[in-house]
Amino acid sequence: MNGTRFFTRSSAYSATFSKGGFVKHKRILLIGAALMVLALVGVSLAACGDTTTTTAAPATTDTTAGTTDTTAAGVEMGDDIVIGAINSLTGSNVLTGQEEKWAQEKAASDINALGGIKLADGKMHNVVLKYYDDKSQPTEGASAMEKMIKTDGIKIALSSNITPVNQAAAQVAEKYEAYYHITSSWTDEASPDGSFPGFIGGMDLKWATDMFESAGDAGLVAIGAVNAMDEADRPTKFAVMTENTPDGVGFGDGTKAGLEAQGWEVASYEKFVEGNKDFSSIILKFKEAGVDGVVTLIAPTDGITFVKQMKEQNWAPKYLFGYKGFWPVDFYAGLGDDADYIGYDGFWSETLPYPYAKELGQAFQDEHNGNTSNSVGLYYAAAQILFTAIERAGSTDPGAVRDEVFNGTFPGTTMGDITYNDQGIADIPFLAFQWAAGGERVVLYPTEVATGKTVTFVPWEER
Amino acid sequence: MAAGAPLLTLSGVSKHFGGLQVINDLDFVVHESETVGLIGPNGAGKSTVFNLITSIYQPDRGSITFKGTEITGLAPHKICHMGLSRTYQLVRAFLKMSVMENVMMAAVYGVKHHEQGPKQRAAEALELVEMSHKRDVNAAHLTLSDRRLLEIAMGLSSMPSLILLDEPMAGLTEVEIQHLLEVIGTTRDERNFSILWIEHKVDAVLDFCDRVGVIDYGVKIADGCPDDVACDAKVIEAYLGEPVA
Amino acid sequence: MSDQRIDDTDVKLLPDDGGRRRRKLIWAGLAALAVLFFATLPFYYDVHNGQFGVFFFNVFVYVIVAQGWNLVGGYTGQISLGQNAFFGVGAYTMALLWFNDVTKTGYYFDPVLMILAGVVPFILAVLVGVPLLSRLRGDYFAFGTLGMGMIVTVLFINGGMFTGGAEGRMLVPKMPEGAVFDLRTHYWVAFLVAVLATLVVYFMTTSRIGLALRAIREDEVSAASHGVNVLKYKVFAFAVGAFMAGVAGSIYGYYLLQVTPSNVLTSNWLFLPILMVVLGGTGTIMGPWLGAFLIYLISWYGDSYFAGYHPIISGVVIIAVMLFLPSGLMGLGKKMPGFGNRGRGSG
Amino acid sequence: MGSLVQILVNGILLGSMYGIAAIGLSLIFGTMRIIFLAQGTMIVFFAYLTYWSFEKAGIDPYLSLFTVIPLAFVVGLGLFYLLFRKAAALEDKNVSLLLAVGLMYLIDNLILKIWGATPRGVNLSYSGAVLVIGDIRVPWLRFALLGLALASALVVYLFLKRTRVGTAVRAASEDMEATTLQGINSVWVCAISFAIGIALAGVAGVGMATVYSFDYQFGFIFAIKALVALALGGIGNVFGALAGGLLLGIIENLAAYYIGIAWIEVASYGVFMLVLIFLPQGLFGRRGLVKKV
Repeated sequence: MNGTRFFTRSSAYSATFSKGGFVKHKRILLIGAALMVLALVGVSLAACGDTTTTTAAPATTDTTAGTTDTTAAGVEMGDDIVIGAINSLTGSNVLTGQEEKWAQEKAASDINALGGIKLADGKMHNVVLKYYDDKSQPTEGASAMEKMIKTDGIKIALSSNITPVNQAAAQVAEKYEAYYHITSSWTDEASPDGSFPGFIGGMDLKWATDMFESAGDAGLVAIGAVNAMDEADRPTKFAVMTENTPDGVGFGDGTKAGLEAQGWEVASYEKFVEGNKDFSSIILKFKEAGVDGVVTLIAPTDGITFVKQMKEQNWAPKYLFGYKGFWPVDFYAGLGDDADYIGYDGFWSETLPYPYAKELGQAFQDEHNGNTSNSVGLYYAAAQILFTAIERAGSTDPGAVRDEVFNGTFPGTTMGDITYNDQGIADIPFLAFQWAAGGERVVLYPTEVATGKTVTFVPWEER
Repeated sequence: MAAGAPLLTLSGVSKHFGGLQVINDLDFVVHESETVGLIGPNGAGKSTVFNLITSIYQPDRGSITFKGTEITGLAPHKICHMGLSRTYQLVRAFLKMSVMENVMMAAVYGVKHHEQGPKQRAAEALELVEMSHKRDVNAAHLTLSDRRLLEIAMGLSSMPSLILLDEPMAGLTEVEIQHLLEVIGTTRDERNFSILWIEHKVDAVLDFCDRVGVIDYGVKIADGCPDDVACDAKVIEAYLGEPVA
Repeated sequence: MSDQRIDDTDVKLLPDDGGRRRRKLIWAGLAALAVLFFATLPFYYDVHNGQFGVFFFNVFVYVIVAQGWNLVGGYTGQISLGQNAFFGVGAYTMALLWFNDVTKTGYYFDPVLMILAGVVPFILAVLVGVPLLSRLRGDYFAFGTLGMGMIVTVLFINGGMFTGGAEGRMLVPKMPEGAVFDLRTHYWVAFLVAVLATLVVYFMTTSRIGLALRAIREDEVSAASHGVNVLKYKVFAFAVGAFMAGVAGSIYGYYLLQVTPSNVLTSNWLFLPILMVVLGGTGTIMGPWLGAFLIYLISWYGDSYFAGYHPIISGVVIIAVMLFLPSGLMGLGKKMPGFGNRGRGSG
Repeated sequence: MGSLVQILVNGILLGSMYGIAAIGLSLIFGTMRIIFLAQGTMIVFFAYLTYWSFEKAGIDPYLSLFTVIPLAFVVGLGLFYLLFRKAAALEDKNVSLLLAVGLMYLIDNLILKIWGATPRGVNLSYSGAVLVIGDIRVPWLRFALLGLALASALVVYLFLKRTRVGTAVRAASEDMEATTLQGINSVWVCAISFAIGIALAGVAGVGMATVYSFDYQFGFIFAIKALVALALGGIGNVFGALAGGLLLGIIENLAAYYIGIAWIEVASYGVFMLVLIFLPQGLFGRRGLVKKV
């Protein structure tokens, strides 16, 4: 090897190294480093305190056990009813998990404020929610369910809000005969030819129910909102773009079929990997294919990047409608005015003519800097239904509660009147919204509850 | 001076790293039952010669034959199976394994078929280098000189016809060097293999070897019996030109 | 690094042979007791409904994957970052064969399917391992296996009708008529395979193969020059590790009864087993058991007591262990007399 | 044809992010052989700092380069001396790999606790500005990112070539053992390499904040992409790492356009594997660096 030359050269360096100049610097730098790390920790803590006072309001307490003290006058209080709640406390789905948790805790504290649930023993029982982290992953959802059933002996649970996680957890619940009250999971049944395995509806679950929409029908609200446009403004060539996840693909396939069934042309169907950073080639492809309407299922972070790059490429279709990622206020905040005229789905709106909808929306706004939510009503209603079912069953026996929900009708929830079928499925209609200029939410569809009309996505240079 | 048939032949071997010509058109032969030294100043390219022979590097040009078979570019383990083993300047015994495990490893994998079982061969090799009493010591806890002996034992256990020794005396004390020389001498007499010995320290090699080659800057500048080489003007210049560290 | 290599002042002899043998006997006795305990646990504990049943089931599955990685990463020193791919391929092999009624042999805990679930990753490992290992060493091999894992994941997600795409394959409808899910069966199968995997690793590493693997770990070049066909043994260890991961995947698939990319191809099946091996003690036979037990304990109870904060705690635990116990828990014993860490640094 | 040029431009612009990260990784990997999987997480962390200083104090992200880079450098020194100093010297590379994984978990979730799960992005007054050349559109901010990447490569290159520490780093990345034997303080060399690596994460973080939307779990995939870029370009060569990043960006964009966006991972990792197998030293790495001894 070339050892010799190397030796002579580098020994010269070693001499300069040991002369001390570097050693001195090193000590200073080291002390500096230690100080910096300390400072960083300080900064982080400060920032932490900052946000907890402003945005992280829902995470105040883990359980609502505090309300046990406030007994309703005159009625004897029984033991607390402990209900499990699988939720994404960590992982990719935290954002939605937080809203769901807020709504569930709100529902529990509301019913406790009214005295709790009356069971067959004639006593009132407070509701306590115990949370289990599914870490946004199906395997962990299964683990969480195991843990709930086995370490804590809880056999009734509120669900998480992503389909695969709930599928895995429901599978476990089935094995141990625990009742899993699911919401926010595609309800689709398996296709007759077996090509599509189905989501919750395809699993033939005996111990779980689901209140949501079928992925196949979910796309219809986007189409509904198109139909609400003026004839001349309507797009003619659609692109369906979805993330390559079970949720996304179920939605994408369904939407594509739905659009084509109604006679629209779907010029492009693309599935991208979650966390994708560059959509510019796809935008170019859409541009060249003459696409003028986009329906997508996309996470908020990816959604912001997508719209930013649309603007960079100066491409504006007539119609841009996104599921999952376009509705959070943070999406609007991340894009600013550029998010104007973007359509998005929702499960709920405080403007809906249902009992307590307005108050719930207000409560959410009060605790979230005035930001609105178009989902909490669904989660709140799911909790309401479960509480009602327990009350009707008169016990916390999972089988009895389940029997109340299958084929049950639950009037007056924040989602209106909900009826489950004999498969334990309750399909709820989705809503279509649009960000009006200035960031206000406009309900587009269904037309009977619409607060505005679908507006064409205004080209960038005309803004 | 019992030189038999050629065992290892290097002809026209060249190797460069980057812009540096490390070995230049080297011809060299080791015969059966011959002890050959290869000396040269630091960085003359001695270790590279070994790495070329054992196929750790591929030569740019030239060919290397062993027992009449071309071994240029052959996989290192196959070269070992042919009966060529080596030691390393920085000892490369397996430090986390015991002495016996080290030698066993070499005995099991070094020879394809042999009338003696690997256990027997390993034990014998350890006996030859006088290390049987340390068989269960971890190699990491051996002294440097014991590690050198261990490597030699590993080489021996594969029943080689040629052992390449890469500066076995570097870093050893006089006493240890004496012991090492004795061990090498007795084992060589016992097993009758050839030795190609790289050394930086000249005197030991001159005493011990049948024949000595000298290289400097990758070029062979002398090759002959020790006494002649020691008097060669070019050799003296090569050594004095760059002081011995 | 090199100051340990030329370390001739510090001569310490290991304890005499008798002490070693005695310790070995004690270990063997303890292991036998533990095997007896776990094997008979379902007779006096309700494994199906009790929390420890599912806990140990998961630990066993991780032990199988971890032992596989231990063989590659621990004993042979090749950091494979593709174990999740093998786990997933194993699970998918089982699921797809069952789903499409290919082997017609019964399917639910079918040994044929489980062996195939190991064989397919084994073949994949050979196919990937030969080009990668013949040209790449150490870290580059890690990159290569990482890339392979990514490609396998994407292929399964985009597999369409063949793999079921992102939705994967649901196996519940394929359950045989009248078959009841009983966790005891899963527990026993997982335990049996975990013990088998451990025995395979034990016998491989204490045999002649082990000498080659350990030699390769310490110094490939030197091993080759002592006659070891380095590529052959590296590929073999890699493939056996893949086999184990694949079988573990099939066992887990039987438990979940739903095989999707997000179930069986996630990085959990990559990093957790590595962490378990390293925490327990790399290249030790009991390390993966200790590591799997501890890591799973942290992950199982961590989020019960520190809901939402457990990843932070996991992060701190990993860092602390690597800082203060880089040779793992099994190295703790060796550390006491003062030379546990010796020799680790060089090679 | 026009679209092909646009795709290439887009690819280069995307790749410059990978490039900056890969240069950092190249230093860390080159000297210490640490597969630093937490690089992406560090980038996200500095992106959050940039975002935060913009939101709280209105500091322009490009101005905050002047605070983020030194900060990142010092954080790197701190991390090295706190965590990696011992591990870097160990032959057992699992330890440093897992240290990086632990650090990734820790920082990811600290970010989640501090800043929440909300996606963030910096909206500047000049965010939407685009350079238009014929049919080709080059957003200024992303163009600036390319500039940052080139500048980073140049600075690191000059550092390695022209300074004594840099020469030691280069020597170390060729042969740490030799470096140690020659009496160079290898710990200090490692520390400097590590700190520069993290400083480059700072640069990338600023770039990410200006161009992309990011959240706390953005890091892992990004770190893997940077590793791929590194191995594509070849270790031990600053411009190689950058070129590897650009190449990766181009491959991804070409694949997204011509094959479908679902397949970009297969395309990029496929090319990566082929390069590893047939050109183990990378496309631009020096031959012989992947030594057999």
